[in-house]
Amino acid sequence: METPEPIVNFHSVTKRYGSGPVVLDNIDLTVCRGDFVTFIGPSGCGKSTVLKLVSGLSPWTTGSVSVLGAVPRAARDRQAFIFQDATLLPWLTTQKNAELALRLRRMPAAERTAKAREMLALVGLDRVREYYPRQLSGGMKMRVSIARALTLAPQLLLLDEPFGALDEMTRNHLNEELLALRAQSPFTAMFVTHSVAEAVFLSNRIVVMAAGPGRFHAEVAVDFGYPRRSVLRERPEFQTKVNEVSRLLHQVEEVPA
Amino acid sequence: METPEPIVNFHSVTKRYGSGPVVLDNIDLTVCRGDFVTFIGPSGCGKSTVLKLVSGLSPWTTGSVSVLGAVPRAARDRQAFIFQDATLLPWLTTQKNAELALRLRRMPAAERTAKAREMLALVGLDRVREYYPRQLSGGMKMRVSIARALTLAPQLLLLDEPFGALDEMTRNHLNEELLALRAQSPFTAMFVTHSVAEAVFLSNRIVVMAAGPGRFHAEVAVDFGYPRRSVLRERPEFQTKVNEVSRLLHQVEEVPA
Amino acid sequence: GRREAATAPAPANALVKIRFQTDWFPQPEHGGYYQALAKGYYAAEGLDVEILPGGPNAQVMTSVALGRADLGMTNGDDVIVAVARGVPIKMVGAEMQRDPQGILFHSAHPLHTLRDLNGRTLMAGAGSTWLQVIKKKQGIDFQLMPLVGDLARFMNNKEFVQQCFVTNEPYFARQRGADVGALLIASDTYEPYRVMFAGTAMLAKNPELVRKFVRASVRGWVDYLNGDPSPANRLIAAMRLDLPPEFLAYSIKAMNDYRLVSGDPTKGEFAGQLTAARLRKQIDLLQEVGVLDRKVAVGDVASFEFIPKN
Amino acid sequence: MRLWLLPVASGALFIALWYGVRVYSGLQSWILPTPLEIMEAAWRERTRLLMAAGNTALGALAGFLLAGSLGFLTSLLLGASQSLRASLYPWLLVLQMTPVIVLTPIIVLWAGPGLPGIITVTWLISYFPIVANMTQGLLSTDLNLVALFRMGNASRLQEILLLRVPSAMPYYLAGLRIAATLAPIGAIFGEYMVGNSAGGTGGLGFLVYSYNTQIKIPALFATALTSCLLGFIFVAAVALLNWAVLHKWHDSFERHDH
Amino acid sequence: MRLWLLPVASGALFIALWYGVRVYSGLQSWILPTPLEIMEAAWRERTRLLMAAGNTALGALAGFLLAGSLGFLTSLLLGASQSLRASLYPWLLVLQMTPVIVLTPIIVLWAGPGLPGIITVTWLISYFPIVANMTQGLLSTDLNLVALFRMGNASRLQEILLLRVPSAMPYYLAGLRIAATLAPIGAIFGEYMVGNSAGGTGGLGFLVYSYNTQIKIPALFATALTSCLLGFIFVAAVALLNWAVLHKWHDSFERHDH
Ligand SMILES: Nc1ncnc2c1ncn2[C@@H]1O[C@H](COP(=O)(O)OP(=O)(O)OP(=O)(O)O)[C@@H](O)[C@H]1O
Ligand SMILES: Nc1ncnc2c1ncn2[C@@H]1O[C@H](COP(=O)(O)OP(=O)(O)OP(=O)(O)O)[C@@H](O)[C@H]1O
Ligand SMILES: [Mg+2]
Ligand SMILES: [Mg+2]
Repeated sequence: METPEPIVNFHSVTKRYGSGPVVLDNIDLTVCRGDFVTFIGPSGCGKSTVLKLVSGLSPWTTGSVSVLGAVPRAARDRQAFIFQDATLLPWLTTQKNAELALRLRRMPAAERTAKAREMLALVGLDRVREYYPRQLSGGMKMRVSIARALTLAPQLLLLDEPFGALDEMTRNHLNEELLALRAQSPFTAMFVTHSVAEAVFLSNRIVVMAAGPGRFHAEVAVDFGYPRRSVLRERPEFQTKVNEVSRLLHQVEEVPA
Repeated sequence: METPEPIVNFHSVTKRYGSGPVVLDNIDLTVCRGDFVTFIGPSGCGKSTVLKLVSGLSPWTTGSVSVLGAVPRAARDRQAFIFQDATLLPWLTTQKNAELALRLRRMPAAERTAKAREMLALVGLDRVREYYPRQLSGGMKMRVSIARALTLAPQLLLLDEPFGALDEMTRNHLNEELLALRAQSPFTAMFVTHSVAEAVFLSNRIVVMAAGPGRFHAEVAVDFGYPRRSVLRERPEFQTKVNEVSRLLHQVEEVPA
Repeated sequence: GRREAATAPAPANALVKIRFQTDWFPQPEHGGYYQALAKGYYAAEGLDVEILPGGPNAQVMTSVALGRADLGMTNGDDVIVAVARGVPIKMVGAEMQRDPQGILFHSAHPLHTLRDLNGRTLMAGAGSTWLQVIKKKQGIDFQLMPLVGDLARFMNNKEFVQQCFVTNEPYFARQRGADVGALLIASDTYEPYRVMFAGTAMLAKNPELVRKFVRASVRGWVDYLNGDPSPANRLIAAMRLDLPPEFLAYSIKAMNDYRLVSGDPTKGEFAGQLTAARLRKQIDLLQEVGVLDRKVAVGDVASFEFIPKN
Repeated sequence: MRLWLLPVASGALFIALWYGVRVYSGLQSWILPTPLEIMEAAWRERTRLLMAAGNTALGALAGFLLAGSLGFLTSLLLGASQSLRASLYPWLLVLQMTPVIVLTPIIVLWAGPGLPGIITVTWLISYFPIVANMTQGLLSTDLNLVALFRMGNASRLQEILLLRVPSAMPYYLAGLRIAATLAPIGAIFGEYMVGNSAGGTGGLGFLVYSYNTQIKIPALFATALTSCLLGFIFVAAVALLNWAVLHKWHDSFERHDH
Repeated sequence: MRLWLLPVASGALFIALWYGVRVYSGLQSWILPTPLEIMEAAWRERTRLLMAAGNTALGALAGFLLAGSLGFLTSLLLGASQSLRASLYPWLLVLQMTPVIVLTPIIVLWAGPGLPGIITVTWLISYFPIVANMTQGLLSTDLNLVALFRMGNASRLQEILLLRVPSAMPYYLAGLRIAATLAPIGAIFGEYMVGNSAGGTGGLGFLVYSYNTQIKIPALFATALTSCLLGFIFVAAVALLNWAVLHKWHDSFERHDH
């Protein structure tokens, strides 16, 4: 086994938006190739902000961030980002929306149509390819967004609560598909979710974050090894891990009011 | 105990959007005063549509719908709707957004300010009252939307995945707060969620829906009685109920692809 | 409102208010009226005259017809056309025996008669009566460009010809070093007056005031052109900071040279005169080229009783 | 159905009001002709009006298309970069705010009198509303979608063509709608300023000039009416375009059902 | 910082081009004066230009405010109901598309010549872009937010004032920006059409006449320059308003950081 190659590095990073309060406080993080790192923590603790720093969509305030050996922006061609909102173009159909990322990469039309169809089928949207976003349900919109990102086969995939609007079955199914895709064409993932079970099922590392200001509270290694099948969820060591992460979460979360 | 008063009635309701396919097929439903009915089912099966019919935001195609003894629109003054999206006005601060529903009801400024503050505190947003929506995280936006609806103290509350974007702790906390509010000033609730545990914890009735076309697959009564405390979640009969609903869900969900 | 000012019986010694509407910003071509005002000729007739300066779209005839002004001045043709359209006004005296409209040309490409317009491009007011007359009556053919008010294109192009006031534009063109001439449009076949006119209501109710006004105005004109024009020029200059004194002098000289106000004494013309014969001829001509809606009699367009005797 | 009746009804009201004003205020036909008088004049002068309308339509259409396309392209430049915006916008404003009368000699000299000059004036008049609107539209793009494009490593051109342009369409179309009303009056104004004609045939601008001088007021109003009808054709064309571009996805086309 | 230099740099380029055209094309100062000649003329005529600019500013400001406020109110009516829109919009278009020259006699008659007439003309010219834009804005409101208001049992008035008006602000402000450039030239045009010189001094429109007949072309361009400067004040005021209204929440104010 090779030594893992670090592809995302945060060194003493702090972040504030404009002149607002500190949102991320003194963060250190190394994500290695092949990692599936999940960030979990209370609403507003800065999970989306971490992903925005990695993607270069938002600048950090102090410290340093490097991604795939470069400044974050320079690594975008090897990244894909599933945003917390679906961010579909309202004037494009489902099919065209799913093709968008490939279109931006100038893939020939026929090829990208096929690729987008494939991913739309994966997320179960083959029947609404000609619908406009305003004709889709909330979960369907989110699935279009997921399909769009998956067409890219990126080296680094950023996922911000991609499955939050989906029912458990679809969610589990997509979890498994995601891991299957990763086995086919390996990518590194930085993942945000509120579901501890999902985090445990998908990741090899879970970062539990605390709020006010946002910081890393603890990291949990999940060493079940890939590939993982749905039966894993039934196994007692899975539940043990879930409990461990939940306990950590309870430590950081002060219930409001 | 009085005979329960029916306040929402669907009789053989079908729904299609424009000339599209059938989205809800032959639905019959009676919701009685004090019910907490949860709709659960695969993404795109028509849960949001059911709530839209009750609120009168969308017309049904055949059959009949009556709400609080009237056509749906006429009952809006006694309803509140938490949409699947936060739908905040981008030009208003958190505080002003939370006040909006009361402002539409022409409540005097001082009173509504106090009420909105109270609800913002409940959802843990007291520190961002002066933020604009674009400065909030996804979960924070959703919580503003929840606070806004709760200021109204409605007779009938429609909730479309209100807690989907929240972490488990906040979610559980808000679940309990919701029940507490309901104990104070009783309301009937129609609730959509993808979390079976949440459904079981909150509801006295759970409707499991199937897709293609959307229809009611089964109904489960949850007779734990209110008030319910968080310890309920630890009890074995809770888990039994969760398992029962999950099993029903597995029946209806055909995994895509 | 405003109408009563002219019709109310004047108390003894009090001056009767008269509003007089001109067709343009104050300029030497209005000099006679300002002279009459400055030298007290109106006051001497018992009139308190207010000269309402015009401007673009001054709507002189409309103003008078609606009683917003008591009298006004404009081109004689226009009054005839307006009367034929039913506008209730009448000429009451001539301001100028000939309208000062002319055509400005570069001496390098001169116009000796209107016939020389054949085949050239003329910038002029589209729809002007005189255009119809020379086109239809004299068979002259030319390209027409609407008159906007700029002389830049004229200055830039030696073949350009442009409608002007002979009393006005030539001065400025020469000032800028151009060698130009101006051909008066009025000729034997077509001789429009420049006239004073009043509303028919005013004529019916208060002919005496009209008589006094015309008399004093003609007196003012004669004095302006033959005597010392400075009283009027001072009034004009106060409202027209842009006009140099030399221009005022030029304009007065041009009015004298072309005998616009006094007319040709050998033909029996004099300041203020309107003759039925010339108006008849004018009406016939307009009728012939088709700009009149209906037949009008000389008596419909003018009243000769106010013209001061020479 | 009923919606078609409303303008007719309000039109009837408007005409009644018109007659009322005429009668009550004692105005006469040389100030405010009645609709009937205008229709009579329109009928009398129909051949001249039609010919003139044809001429004007040509200038208006060419000027409008020029404004629509150049306005679009200019906005792309302005929307593309803040530097270009800072460099060009002030000079566009200068162009827009310089009274046409001052430019008339230059226009005639460079574009030529007659149709080319008329087209230039029409363009000058209807160009800026398009630029102002489209530029605002390009800048108003949803920043979440911009972030999506940034993440997709979209080129500046892709961001503009695939994202900003479609999302600016409602603004562009509102600008086109303004331009559609300005084009015919712009052409008339252009004829007024830089038109020429062999001996008196020209567009509606010529007729306006000559009817005005000749105090043919009903005919003047008939000319105005013709210009309005011409304008309606332009506006209708833009409305159709608006529908075609937006109805499938934009919120200004309210779904009956959502 | 650098952003302020750009228009200056492009201005220098523009002026160089201008000189180039003058020299290369052999034009003379009565067609295209050089910037220097214009500045000289502006300095020479400074008192008159200033006084005239003052007069014009008055007409322009009054007309602009009238257009801004009436345009706002009209759009509320049009945005409020489809029936009102169907009834009124066609007649607004007629008003907009009737050449001002045709209305001039009526304007002079009803509003009076001089300032009132000038204000009316300015209003007529700058009114419609505001109405067209604001109406489009009112109709473009996010339908999800409309649903929120429907659920809140909002009255029609609340829906308009609390929802549609704020969300139409970017459109309204784009309309105001267009109107801001139109107001000064509208006032000049108004002076040109219905001005008089009561009181002895006129506005810039009067100077245009005067300089034109007197062939003072550099002074004419200096007048145009003055009109542009006046226009810039209007545009700057609107830009300020735009900033004040939108910067906190609207996506056209790009956050450096999101
Ligand atoms: N405005 C619309 N026009 C046309 N079709 C629509 C519209 N809204 C929803 N639909 C269709 O109706 C079906 C049900 O949508 P609905 O939003 O009710 O689903 P849902 O159960 O709420 O799903 P989710 O869990 O993803 O929110 C979907 O197939 C969707 O495509
Ligand atoms: N554009 C912005 N301007 C100012 N503050 C912001 C901005 N975006 C986020 N914040 C603040 O930063 C903090 C973290 O936000 P972030 O979106 O990273 O939270 P999160 O962990 O993703 O929460 P959630 O689970 O609710 O999505 C919040 O307090 C939020 O108010
Ligand atoms: Mg987030
Ligand atoms: Mg839904």
